[in-house]
Amino acid sequence: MTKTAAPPPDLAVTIGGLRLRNPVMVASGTFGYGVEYADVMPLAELGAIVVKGISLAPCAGNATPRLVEVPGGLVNAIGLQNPGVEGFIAQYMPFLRRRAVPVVVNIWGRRIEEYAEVAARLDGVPGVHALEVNISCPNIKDGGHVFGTRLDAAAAVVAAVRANTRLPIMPKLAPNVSDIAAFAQAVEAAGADAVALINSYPAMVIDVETRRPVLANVSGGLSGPAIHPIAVKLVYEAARAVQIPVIGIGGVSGPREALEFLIAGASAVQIGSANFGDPAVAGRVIEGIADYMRRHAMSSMRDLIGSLNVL
Amino acid sequence: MTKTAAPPPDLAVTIGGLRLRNPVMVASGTFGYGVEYADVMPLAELGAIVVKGISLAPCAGNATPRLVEVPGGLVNAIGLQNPGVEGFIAQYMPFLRRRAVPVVVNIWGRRIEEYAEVAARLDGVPGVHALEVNISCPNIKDGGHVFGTRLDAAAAVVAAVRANTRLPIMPKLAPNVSDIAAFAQAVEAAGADAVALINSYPAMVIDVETRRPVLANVSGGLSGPAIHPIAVKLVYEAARAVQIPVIGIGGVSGPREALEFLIAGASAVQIGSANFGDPAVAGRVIEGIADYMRRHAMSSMRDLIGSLNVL
Amino acid sequence: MQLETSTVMEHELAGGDYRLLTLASQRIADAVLPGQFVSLGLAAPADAILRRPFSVCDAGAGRLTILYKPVGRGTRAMLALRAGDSLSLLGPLGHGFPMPPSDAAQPPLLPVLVAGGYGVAPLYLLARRYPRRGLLFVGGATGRDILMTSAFAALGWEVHVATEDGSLGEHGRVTTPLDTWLAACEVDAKHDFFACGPTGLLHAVAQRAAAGGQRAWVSLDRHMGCGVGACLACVQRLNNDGEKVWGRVCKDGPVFDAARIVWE
Amino acid sequence: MQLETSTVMEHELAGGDYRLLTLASQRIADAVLPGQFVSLGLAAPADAILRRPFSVCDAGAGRLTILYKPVGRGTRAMLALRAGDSLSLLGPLGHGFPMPPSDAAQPPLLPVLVAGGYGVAPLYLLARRYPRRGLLFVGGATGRDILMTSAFAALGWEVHVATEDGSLGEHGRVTTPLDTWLAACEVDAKHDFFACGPTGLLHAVAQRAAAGGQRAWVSLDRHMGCGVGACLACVQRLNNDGEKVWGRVCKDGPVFDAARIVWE
Ligand SMILES: Cc1cc2nc3c(=O)[nH]c(=O)nc-3n(C[C@H](O)[C@H](O)[C@H](O)COP(=O)(O)OP(=O)(O)OC[C@H]3O[C@@H](n4cnc5c(N)ncnc54)[C@H](O)[C@@H]3O)c2cc1C
Ligand SMILES: Cc1cc2nc3c(=O)[nH]c(=O)nc-3n(C[C@H](O)[C@H](O)[C@H](O)COP(=O)(O)OP(=O)(O)OC[C@H]3O[C@@H](n4cnc5c(N)ncnc54)[C@H](O)[C@@H]3O)c2cc1C
Ligand SMILES: Cc1cc2nc3c(=O)[nH]c(=O)nc-3n(C[C@H](O)[C@H](O)[C@H](O)COP(=O)(O)O)c2cc1C
Ligand SMILES: Cc1cc2nc3c(=O)[nH]c(=O)nc-3n(C[C@H](O)[C@H](O)[C@H](O)COP(=O)(O)O)c2cc1C
Ligand code: FES
Ligand code: FES
Repeated sequence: MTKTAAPPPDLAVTIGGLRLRNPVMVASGTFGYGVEYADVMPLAELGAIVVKGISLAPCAGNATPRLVEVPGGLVNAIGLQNPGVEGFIAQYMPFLRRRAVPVVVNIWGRRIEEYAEVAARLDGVPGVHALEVNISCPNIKDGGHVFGTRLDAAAAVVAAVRANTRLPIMPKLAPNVSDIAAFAQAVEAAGADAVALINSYPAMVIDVETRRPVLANVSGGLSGPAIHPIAVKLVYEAARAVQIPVIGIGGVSGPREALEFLIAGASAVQIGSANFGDPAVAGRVIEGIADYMRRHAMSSMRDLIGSLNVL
Repeated sequence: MTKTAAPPPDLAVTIGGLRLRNPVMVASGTFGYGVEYADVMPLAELGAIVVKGISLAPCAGNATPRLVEVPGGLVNAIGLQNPGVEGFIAQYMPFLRRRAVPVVVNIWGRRIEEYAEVAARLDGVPGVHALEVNISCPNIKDGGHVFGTRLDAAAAVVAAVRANTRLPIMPKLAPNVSDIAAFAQAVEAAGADAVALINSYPAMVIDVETRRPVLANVSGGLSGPAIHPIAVKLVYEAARAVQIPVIGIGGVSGPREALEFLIAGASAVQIGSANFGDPAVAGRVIEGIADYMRRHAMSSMRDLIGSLNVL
Repeated sequence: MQLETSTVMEHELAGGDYRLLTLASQRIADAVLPGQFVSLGLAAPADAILRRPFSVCDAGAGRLTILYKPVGRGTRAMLALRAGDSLSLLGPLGHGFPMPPSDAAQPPLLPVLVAGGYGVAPLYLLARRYPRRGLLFVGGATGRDILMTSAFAALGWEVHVATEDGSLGEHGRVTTPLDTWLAACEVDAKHDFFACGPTGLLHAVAQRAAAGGQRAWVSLDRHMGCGVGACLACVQRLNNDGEKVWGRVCKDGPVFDAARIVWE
Repeated sequence: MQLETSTVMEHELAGGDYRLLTLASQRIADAVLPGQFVSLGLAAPADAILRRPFSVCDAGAGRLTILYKPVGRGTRAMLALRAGDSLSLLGPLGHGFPMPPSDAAQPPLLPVLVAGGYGVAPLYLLARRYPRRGLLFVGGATGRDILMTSAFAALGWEVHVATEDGSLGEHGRVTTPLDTWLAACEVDAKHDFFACGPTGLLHAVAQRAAAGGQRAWVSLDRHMGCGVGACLACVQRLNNDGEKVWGRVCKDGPVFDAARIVWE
């Protein structure tokens, strides 16, 4: 099927001024800090790596159990365990800087000032290429998620981060809202360079024999193939509502789901839970997108992004 | 495991004054008008049947394709095709009246007055036991869904229906809201006798080869096991927020998922998509709940409903 | 309509990629009529929600056979079925081909069957039960898509084959030998068409029937949800005395009078 | 850590419900150390997201064996694996038991292994490679849960069995024969404990080690997400010089110095 004569398709995309060699990133919380999977998924092949959510102070996260498998997905309540921004820079940036991979740092806070401060500390740190602003974690009691479900709060967090960094910033939106377009527009207006969606979906699993929640945190976030058709709809709506690039997340486990996001209007995608099942999935997705472009005689991502034909 | 000496558990529940022999209903749109499945799932064994959504005038529904299977679920955009309230009464009520099964009529409209008028026409129709008020269908362009994602509109629909019927009414809530408790409380205050949730979740599937939406309606609603952990969380939150009974819907495909809803606080459950895979699933679920109650020495549904132990 | 737990009795290659799957059935096998279908509840893949519909190709004496082609997740998973495996069987479903009463005063018209690919499946049961022998026109992309022709011949039916690549029978679509035969028919010859296959084939048969003033019965293939008329996923536009209405392919069909179908 | 596509070589009953699954492995089999584990990527069930972790029971010469018990969806689906089937293998994962250098001046202390159920798996690889023979105490609910004892005996290890129903060996928990043996030891006898099994067993070994001033290495079993240290699902509270910290069972373990574990 491959037209051998045609030049190889160019998979590069630019997100908020940051050039990625391809549109496939690994999602926050599912790929650690890169070092954990580097043996089997060469980091330099990734579009970017988004590291686990970082807060100002170290955070111990939730009690265990923290993760449970459900049909077609996972429900997790890790609780954003992390070594804090200084710990992160000291422990992981030396390794990441030596890899030819753009590093996107996912940041979160319990108060707006915390987001602002984490952003400030990361600004100018060599090797940090962009900030993903997590306003949508379903697993911390205070803060986090509430920012993602209130328009004013979402905009305020983004504005505060914007004021404290020159790095490209991409807020990560909560899926459990009625009007995703409004949230995408609000963060665009507040200075976001791109918008990423979706985070895992608030969910709960009960052990019927013990009549207790399976997760120590009672509820958690659903991720994986189960949420993919929901994410496609939200990405489609967000992409129509804003000018800035949209990053599609949710249930990508092969080239097909990534292509759905791109065709729906995403400029890039992230792979989360699927890394656990196949640590080399990102490579497969990148290769699959290239194959698809060759088969469909597409030379650049412009031919693919937003190419949905409605009618 | 069964304690043979103990009397059989009593599965009866009362929903808004309506006594059901067990808490297992079949969900609107997935069991037709009962006649289609009656050969293989004796209607008299069901807690209740909820018929396909009925509007004032006949409705042709959407173009095809209307349904697509995704991993762990279905995305449908039937578009509420139905023969209208008078057609329904004439064509299907004679059959249903002869069956010893409570009939819940799912109603919808494009304007509040339509809901009110359908409710009025059904009030007093022999054999109609309750109305489920669909304010959450993701598949009609105007009306429907918007009522389910705006607090004031949701309350207004319920109040209008309340004013036009003596039947128990149960609004069916949309899942894609940030604060389900507020919606449950709003419809309770507006006169609802119970609250049912969730409807299918707005979703989209793209055929990457043609770069077209698979469904003629572009988007549809995701149902099935994929949405179950989301539904459990929402049911848990709604049940804590209101005094009226809650009916849990979403991804029930066996006794375990039904038990999760009941333990989370639902007084009854509905089975939707799973009927397609196993037309006798409702019988299996009823039997499974009874078995569970025997194993756990529970004599009535009071022992089970809301029995979640959150430390 | 019955729901049975059924056991695989035989599973064999039928030519090309197609397989013949024979199931033990206590009641459905005896009840099924030509053109009706069954739906299989498969255990794998675990994340499949829907049953899969298949025309009944042969049935009787507690056995029921389907002819299938592996095309997707469900049918590919079926390849692993072995004798003794059990699966859930729902049927008979839908309305099949109209069968003339065998004791009618008038002999039935000459039956002309037109099939593409696995479209031979329901037509084989029809041929087995039809009170009069007739002709089968069968087409496919290649010779690998031409199935069961010797079984029809063994019943005494006249078989005409066409393939698009010319690897078997006439070169071309099934309409090539059909049109040749129609041209040779007497002008006022009466016959009944029965067709099953891709929409293009059904439409072509409907056009020829309409042109010749004959009746044609076509079996539609639509993606289904419930298979029993409950979900309204499988609908097809029909003419109802001038008015356009939806017909449920699973319940009101899958066989329809071709004259009623709104071809789009 | 490597990711391989591996082929099933043998799959056999190991006693009780347990199975021994031997896989062809180009690189992981040669790299794995006692107490490390691998994770299997299974094709079925189709809706399973996670890989499944298993201790390596034996390894070498391009072959790697795991001992498993079918307990849930994944392990039950594994029962269908046949020689020639392929699956994805990730490993070696985690940190195993500390092994004394075979050329050390000092001979290692007497190794005392304590196992429950499939806990014998990593201990067998340890026994095969340990520079000194020792004892195995193995317990289970019934005789059906006592596995591989003759394999340990064949290596020259002394095996003590206990079952809770008394159907094999001593009646009681594995601590019954262990305590008898400990009581008979000289007061200042030194040995090293290596344990794998249910948490209660590990805790009991840890208590005895602490009481006797011995070291104990225990292998924890936690539900895992990634298995490589990336997701933080599998964490265990550890003492870190008085401070409590999380250890990742998959990456920092699964084998830990028992003295570091915060038993809850
Ligand atoms: C009445 C009837 C009789 C039939 N008889 C036979 C028979 O005798 N023999 C036989 O081999 N087959 C028969 N079929 C077809 C058979 O049911 C399908 O081939 C089978 O269901 C495919 O299942 P799958 O899981 O293998 O494919 P799937 O993976 O489900 O799908 C196969 C293809 O269809 C597409 N698809 C799936 N759902 C939709 C949708 N809603 N809209 C559009 N495209 C969709 C997929 O993208 C894919 O390309 C019959 C169908 C009907 C309705
Ligand atoms: C390091 C390590 C080594 C192991 N070595 C072996 C070995 O050598 N042999 C062996 O047989 N097994 C071993 N196991 C255990 C093995 O991994 C499990 O038995 C297997 O993963 C079960 O998979 P399943 O799909 O069959 O069960 P599942 O269906 O996934 O689950 C089995 C049971 O665990 C429960 N469960 C699932 N997820 C969670 C969760 N997050 N929290 C709480 N409960 C949960 C389920 O409800 C169910 O009761 C090891 C585990 C680890 C971590
Ligand atoms: C175990 C786990 C941990 C996660 N941690 C974070 C996190 O720290 N910050 C964040 O923004 N998202 C986090 N996520 C969400 C993912 O980045 C992603 O948005 C979500 O899993 C949906 O993608 P998927 O379906 O591909 O997994 C986490 C997800 C999982 C499964
Ligand atoms: C094909 C189909 C048609 C449906 N039609 C209706 C409807 O007419 N009215 C309604 O309120 N819900 C309708 N629903 C939603 C279901 O009643 C139910 O809320 C949803 O499917 C979630 O339950 P499930 O996961 O068990 O399927 C429909 C669902 C499906 C799959
Ligand atoms: S498939 Fe459900 S009505 Fe035809
Ligand atoms: S399982 Fe992911 S960190 Fe251990």
